[in-house]
Amino acid sequence: MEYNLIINDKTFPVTLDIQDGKKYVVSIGEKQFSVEFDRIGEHLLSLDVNGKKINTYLADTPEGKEIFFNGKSYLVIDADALEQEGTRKSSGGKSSDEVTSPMPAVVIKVMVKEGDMVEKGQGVVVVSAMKMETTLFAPFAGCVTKINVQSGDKVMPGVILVDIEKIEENT
Amino acid sequence: MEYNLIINDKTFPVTLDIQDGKKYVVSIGEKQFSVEFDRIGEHLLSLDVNGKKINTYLADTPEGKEIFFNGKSYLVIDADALEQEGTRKSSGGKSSDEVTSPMPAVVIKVMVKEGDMVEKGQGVVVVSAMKMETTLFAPFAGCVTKINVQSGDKVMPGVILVDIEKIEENT
Amino acid sequence: MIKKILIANRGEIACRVMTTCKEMGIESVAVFSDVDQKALHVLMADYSYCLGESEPSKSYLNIEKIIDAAKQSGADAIHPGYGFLAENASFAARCEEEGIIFIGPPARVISNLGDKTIARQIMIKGGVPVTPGMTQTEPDPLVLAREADKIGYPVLIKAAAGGGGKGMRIVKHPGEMQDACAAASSEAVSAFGNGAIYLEKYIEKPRHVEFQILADAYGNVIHLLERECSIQRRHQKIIEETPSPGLTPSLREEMGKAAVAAAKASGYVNAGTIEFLLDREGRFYFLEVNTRLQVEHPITEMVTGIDLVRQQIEVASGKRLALTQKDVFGRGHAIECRVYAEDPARGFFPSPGKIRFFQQPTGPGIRNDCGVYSGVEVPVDYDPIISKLVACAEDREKAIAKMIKALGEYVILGVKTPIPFLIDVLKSEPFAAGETYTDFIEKHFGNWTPGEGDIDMALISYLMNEISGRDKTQYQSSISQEALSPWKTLGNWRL
Amino acid sequence: MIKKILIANRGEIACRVMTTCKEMGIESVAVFSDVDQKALHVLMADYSYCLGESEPSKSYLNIEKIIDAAKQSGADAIHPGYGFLAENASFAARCEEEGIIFIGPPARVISNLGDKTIARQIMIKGGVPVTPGMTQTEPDPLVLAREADKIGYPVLIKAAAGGGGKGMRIVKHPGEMQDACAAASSEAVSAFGNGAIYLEKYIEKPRHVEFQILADAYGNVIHLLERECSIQRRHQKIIEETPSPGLTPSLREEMGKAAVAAAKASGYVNAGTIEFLLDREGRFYFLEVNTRLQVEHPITEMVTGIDLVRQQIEVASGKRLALTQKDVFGRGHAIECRVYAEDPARGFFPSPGKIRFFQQPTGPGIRNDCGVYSGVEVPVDYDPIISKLVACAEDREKAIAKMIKALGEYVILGVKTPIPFLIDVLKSEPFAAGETYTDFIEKHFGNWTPGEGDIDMALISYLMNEISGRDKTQYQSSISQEALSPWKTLGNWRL
Repeated sequence: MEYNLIINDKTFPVTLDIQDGKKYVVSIGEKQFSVEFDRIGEHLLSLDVNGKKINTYLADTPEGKEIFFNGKSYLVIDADALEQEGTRKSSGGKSSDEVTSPMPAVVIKVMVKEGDMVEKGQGVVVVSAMKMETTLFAPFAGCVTKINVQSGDKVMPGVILVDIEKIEENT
Repeated sequence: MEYNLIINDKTFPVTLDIQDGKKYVVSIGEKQFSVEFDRIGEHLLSLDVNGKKINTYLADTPEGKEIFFNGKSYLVIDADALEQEGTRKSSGGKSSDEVTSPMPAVVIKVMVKEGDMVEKGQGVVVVSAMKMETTLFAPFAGCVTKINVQSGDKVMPGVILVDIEKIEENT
Repeated sequence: MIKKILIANRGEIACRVMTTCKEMGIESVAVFSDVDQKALHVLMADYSYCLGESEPSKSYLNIEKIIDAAKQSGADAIHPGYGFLAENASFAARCEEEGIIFIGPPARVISNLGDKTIARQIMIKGGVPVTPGMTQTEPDPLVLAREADKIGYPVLIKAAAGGGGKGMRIVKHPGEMQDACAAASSEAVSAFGNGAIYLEKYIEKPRHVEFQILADAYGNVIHLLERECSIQRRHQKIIEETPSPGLTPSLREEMGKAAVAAAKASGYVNAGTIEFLLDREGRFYFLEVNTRLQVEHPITEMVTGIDLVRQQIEVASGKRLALTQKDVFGRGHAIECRVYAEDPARGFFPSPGKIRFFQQPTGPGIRNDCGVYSGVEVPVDYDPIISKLVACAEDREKAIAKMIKALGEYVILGVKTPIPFLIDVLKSEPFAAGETYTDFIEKHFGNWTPGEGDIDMALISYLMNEISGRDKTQYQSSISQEALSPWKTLGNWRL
Repeated sequence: MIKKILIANRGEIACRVMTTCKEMGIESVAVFSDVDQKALHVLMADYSYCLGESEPSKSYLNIEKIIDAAKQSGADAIHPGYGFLAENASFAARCEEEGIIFIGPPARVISNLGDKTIARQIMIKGGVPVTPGMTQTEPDPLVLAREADKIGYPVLIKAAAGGGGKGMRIVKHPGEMQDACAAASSEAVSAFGNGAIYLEKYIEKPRHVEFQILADAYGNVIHLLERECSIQRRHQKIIEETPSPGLTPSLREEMGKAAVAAAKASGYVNAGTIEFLLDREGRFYFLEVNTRLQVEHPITEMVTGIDLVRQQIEVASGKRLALTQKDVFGRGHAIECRVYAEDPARGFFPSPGKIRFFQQPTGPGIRNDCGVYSGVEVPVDYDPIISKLVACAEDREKAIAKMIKALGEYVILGVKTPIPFLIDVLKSEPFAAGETYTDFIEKHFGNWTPGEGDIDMALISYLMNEISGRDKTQYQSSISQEALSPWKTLGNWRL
C-alpha cells in the first residue's frame, strides 16, 4: 500500500508491505523498516521497529492525527484523504491572506498601516488573551491591503484583523 | 421507574423519579435521596447526593456491574434483567450442588469421602494455584454424593470436583 | 480546629490544597465557573458551588459570590491558592470581618507588602539588604534622573503597584530617562490603574533566588531553604529548583537569616516567600514578598519533607509552629517544570482546547501537581497551567536525568505543551553547568525551534495505527469476551 | 560501565528496575512468557525476548533460555529482581561463567546464606546474635528432643532449605516432638526436595524487623536503617513500614551494627536484607538474609532518599560505595501496602482476570510501584501482585492518614484486591498504637469481613449510570464536536 503523509507541511511518500501475519515492511525514501506492533489501548501502540521497541500514543484532533513519543508530538495528515475530502486543513501547506486571532482576545496594538510592505514573520498585531499578550506575525511577505481593527477592539476567532496580499517567494 | 437490584445476594427495590432536567429522586425503602450527576468518562460518574459530592467508578464484569468508591467495590445486578435473560448468575442467590476450582490448579488433598455429611463452610478439597494453597468449602450443608478427583490431579476451571446434595436449611 | 475549607481557586493548586485537606480530615468546598463544571478541582471536592459566568471578575475574582458560597457551605476558612484573590488585601479583610479564617497573612501585611515602596521601607528598617534606590515614588523625571546619577547607571524604573514585569524599564544612559519614565508610568496606569513609579539600581545578570518562610501568630519565624527560579520567559518562571546552584552554605545561611528578618519586620504570619536578586559577586538584594503559597512550593516540600499546606492550615488555626529552624534540612535536589497548554514553537502562545488523551509520568521521586484529566477542556478563560511536574533525586545531575525521563513519558494529546522545549533546556550544557541567570532563555533559547524529530517513527506509527484500525472491530470484540473468565465456572455460589 | 541490562523477571519489580536503568542511560531488555506479551514490563523495555510457554519452569525459571536471551540481546548484566531466579546460586554462577554481570551477591554467598544452618554458623562466628538452637541438621527426633530440653520449650522446628513458612512447626510440649518432626520433614521434602530439619528456640509474639544493607566488592558495608514487616498473613508480609514503632535509637544503632557485621561475616556484596526477630524485651535474633532486592525496598528509598537499584547497579559495575554510614539518615515515615489480585473476604484467594479499569492514586508523598494497566490480564500463572503502594509523610500518624486516603482512591475494577482489608487494618486501634507483632492479622483480623458498606450509594450509582447510558449517544457525540475548536479558525497558516 502507498500513502502520502504530511508532517510539518512536507509530504512523505511511504509504502507499506505485509511480510507475514504480524510483520510489516515500511519504506520511506531509501530507508526500510521491519515493524511489528501490538495495540495496547485506544491511544497506545507498542511498536518494534528493526528490533527496538517504542511506545507511541495517538489521538485524532481537528488538524490531523497527533502522534506522541519520546517527549515530542507530531501532526500527521493523509494527503490523499485530504484530497478526497476536498477541504483545506491548516497544515495543508497552502497560503492564506488573512491575519486572525486564534481565540477571543483584545487588540493591544496594530503595528502596520495600510499600504505597508511586510516581511514574512514581521509583527503585525498585538493581542491579549488568557493573561498574556501575543504578537500575530505575517505568514508571508506581502502588502497590507486592509486593517479592520484598532487598539482596544475585542475580537473573536475567525475575525480577519489584517488583510495581506501575498508576494510570491522562491521556496 | 422501579428497579430490583441485587447486592450481596440481597434484593433492594429502588425507585427513580426525574425531578427536573438534571435532578433525580431515588427512593430506597424509607429513605429518599436527591441526586445530580455528571458523566466524566466511560468509567466515572461524579454524583451529588443530598448536596454531598462523591465520585464512583463503574465497569461491566461477567458477574454484574462493579461499582467502586471510598476504597470498596460493590457488585450490583439488575434482578429483572436477570430474570429476562433466563440465566443464573453467580450472585443470583440460588443453590448449586457442585464444587469446582476457580482456576487451573492441582489438587493437594480431598478432605471428605463419598457419603459424608458436610456442614456449610466445611473444607472439602484443598487445591494449589498461583503459588498458594486454598481450601474449597461446601457452599451449603449436604451429603457428598460423588468425588471426582484425587490428590495430585490437575484440574481446570469448571471441572466438578465434588458433588454435594443439598439439605434444605431454614433461611 | 478548622473543619471545612473553601478553596477560592481552580486548577492544580485547588486540587493540591484539597489533597492535604483530605489527609487532615477536613472537608473541602470547591467553587467553579460555568466552564469549569467538570474541572478536576470540582470532582475532588466534597461540596461545590457554581459562581456563574466564566469571566474571572464574575467568578473567581468576585469577592461577594465567594463569601456567599463560604457562608452557604458553612466553611470555617478560605484558602486562596495563588493568583486570583490570593494577594488581595480587601478580600483578606472581608474574610476577617465575616469571621471566616483567611489562610494567609493578615490583610494589613498583604497590603503593606503589595506596595513595593512601603515594602522597601519595611525591609530597610528590618536590616534586610535592598537594591540601592528610592523608597518613595516620584512623578518628576528630573528628580528621578538625579537619583539615577547618584545610584549609577544602569537603573531600573519600577511601578509601585508592579508585578509580572509590567511598568518596568531598564535605563542605561541618562538620555533615555525621560521617555522611559513616561512609558513605564503609562504602562503601569493601564495595568494596575496606578502610574506611580520609582527607581532602583539595575542588577545585571542576576539569579532569582527566593526563600520559603513560615511564621505563626506568636512571632516564631523559620525559613525552609531557598528556591532558584532564574529560568523565566516573559518574567514568568518555568523551571525552578532547590538547592540553588549559586549558593554556598554560608551564603544560604546569611540569606535565610535575611528572609526571617524580612518576615519579622513585616509582621508576617503564615507561609510566604521572600524573593531576592543575587548578583555575580554573591551580593543579594530584597526584591519582593509573595504573600501566599507559591506556585513552585512543591520543590521545597520534596527536599524538606514538610507539607506546606498543612503548615498553612495549622498556623491559620492559631497553632504554634511545631518546627524550629534546626528541624529543617534539605536532602537531595528537586526540580519543577511548569507544563502549560501553550505552544513553545510559537512564542508560548496559549493552546487551550480538549485534552484528548492524558497520561502522567509516575515513579520514585516523581510528583505531578495536576489539574486536568483525559477528556477535559482547558478553557481559554484562565491561566493555561496543566500541571507542575517535579522530580527529586539524590543530587542535581540525577534530578535532571529523572526530569528528562519523566517529561519524555508525559503524554498530553490535543493541546500543545512546552515539553519538547523543557527537555531541550534540561539537556543543555549551560543548564547542566548551573549557569541559570534570569537571561537564560533569552540568551540560550531565544531562537528555539522544536526541530524535525523522528519523522520516520511518526510515519510508521501512523501506518500501524491505520492497519490496526482495520482490525478495530476485532480488537473491541476481544474486549467483551467476558464469557471466557474462569470465574464463570464458579456456578452460583461464591468461594 | 554497564550499558544494557536484561531483567530476568516480570511485573512491578521488572518495571521498577527499568525505571532506574532509563534514568542512568542504560538500555533494558525484557523477557516474557507467552501470556505476558502485552505486560507492562514488556512495554517499558527497549528490547524484549519471548521465552515461550507460561509455565515458570519453561520461562522465568529457565536458566538456559534467559542466558540465551542475554547473549542474543548483548546485555552486559542481568538483574534478577526478587523471586524466580533471584536467590538461585546456580543461576548466579552460570552468569559468572558466561561473563555476564549478575546484579546481586556472588553465587557462593547466595548458596551459603540460602542454607539456614550454614547461615547460622556464619552469624555465630561473626558475633551476630542468633536464636538459641542447633547449628546442624539432625534426623533423629530423640536428639532433637534432647536439644529442646536444653533450650527450653516452646521450640521451633525448621527446615534447612526453608522459606515461606514451609517445613516449620512450633512445639510447645515434649510429647508433640516426634509427630512435629515427621510433619515438618515431610513438608520440607515436598516443598524443597530436602527434608533436613533442625531446631531453635521459638520467640513468642516477636516483631519482624529487617535491616537493608549495601556492600561493595572492597569490603565497605553500610546499613540503610530498618523495616518493620510484622503484618503478615500466611507468613507473607502485606504491610511494611519504616521506622519500626518498636525500636529506640540505641536499639536501632545496635541492630544496625549487627546487620553490618552479618554482611561482613558472609562476605556480602551488593544490596541485601538482614532479617531479625525482635522479642518483647528488646532482644533481637538473626533470622535470615535475603540475598536480593527486597519487595519492600521502596519504603527505605522513601525515608533515606537513596535509589537502591542504582546502588545495586553501581556496585555490580565494580564501583566503590559512594555513601558512608554517616550519609544515611531517615526522615519521615513510610508505609507500604502490597496490593494483590486476591479476595480478602475469601481467604485471600487469588483473583486473576482482566483489569477493566485502573487508576493509580497520586499526590505528594505517594509512590506506586506498579506492573499493570487498564485492560491488561493478571495471569493465573504467577504471583498475583498488582502493585506496591507507598505513602511517606512527616510522621507515622500522617503516613497512615495519607495511605488510607490513597487506598480509598485506588481504583482497580475487574479483579478483587485487599484494599478494603488494608484500609480497615490501617484504621484499627492496634495498628495506630504500633502493636505490630507477627500475630497481628490472626489476632485482630482473623475473622475479617468486608462489611455492608454504603449500599445506598452503590444503588444510586447504578441507577445514574443506567440513566446516563440512555444518553450515551449524546455523550459520545459531544466528544466528537471537534469542529468547534477555536483553532479551526486559524485558516491554513500557523501562528
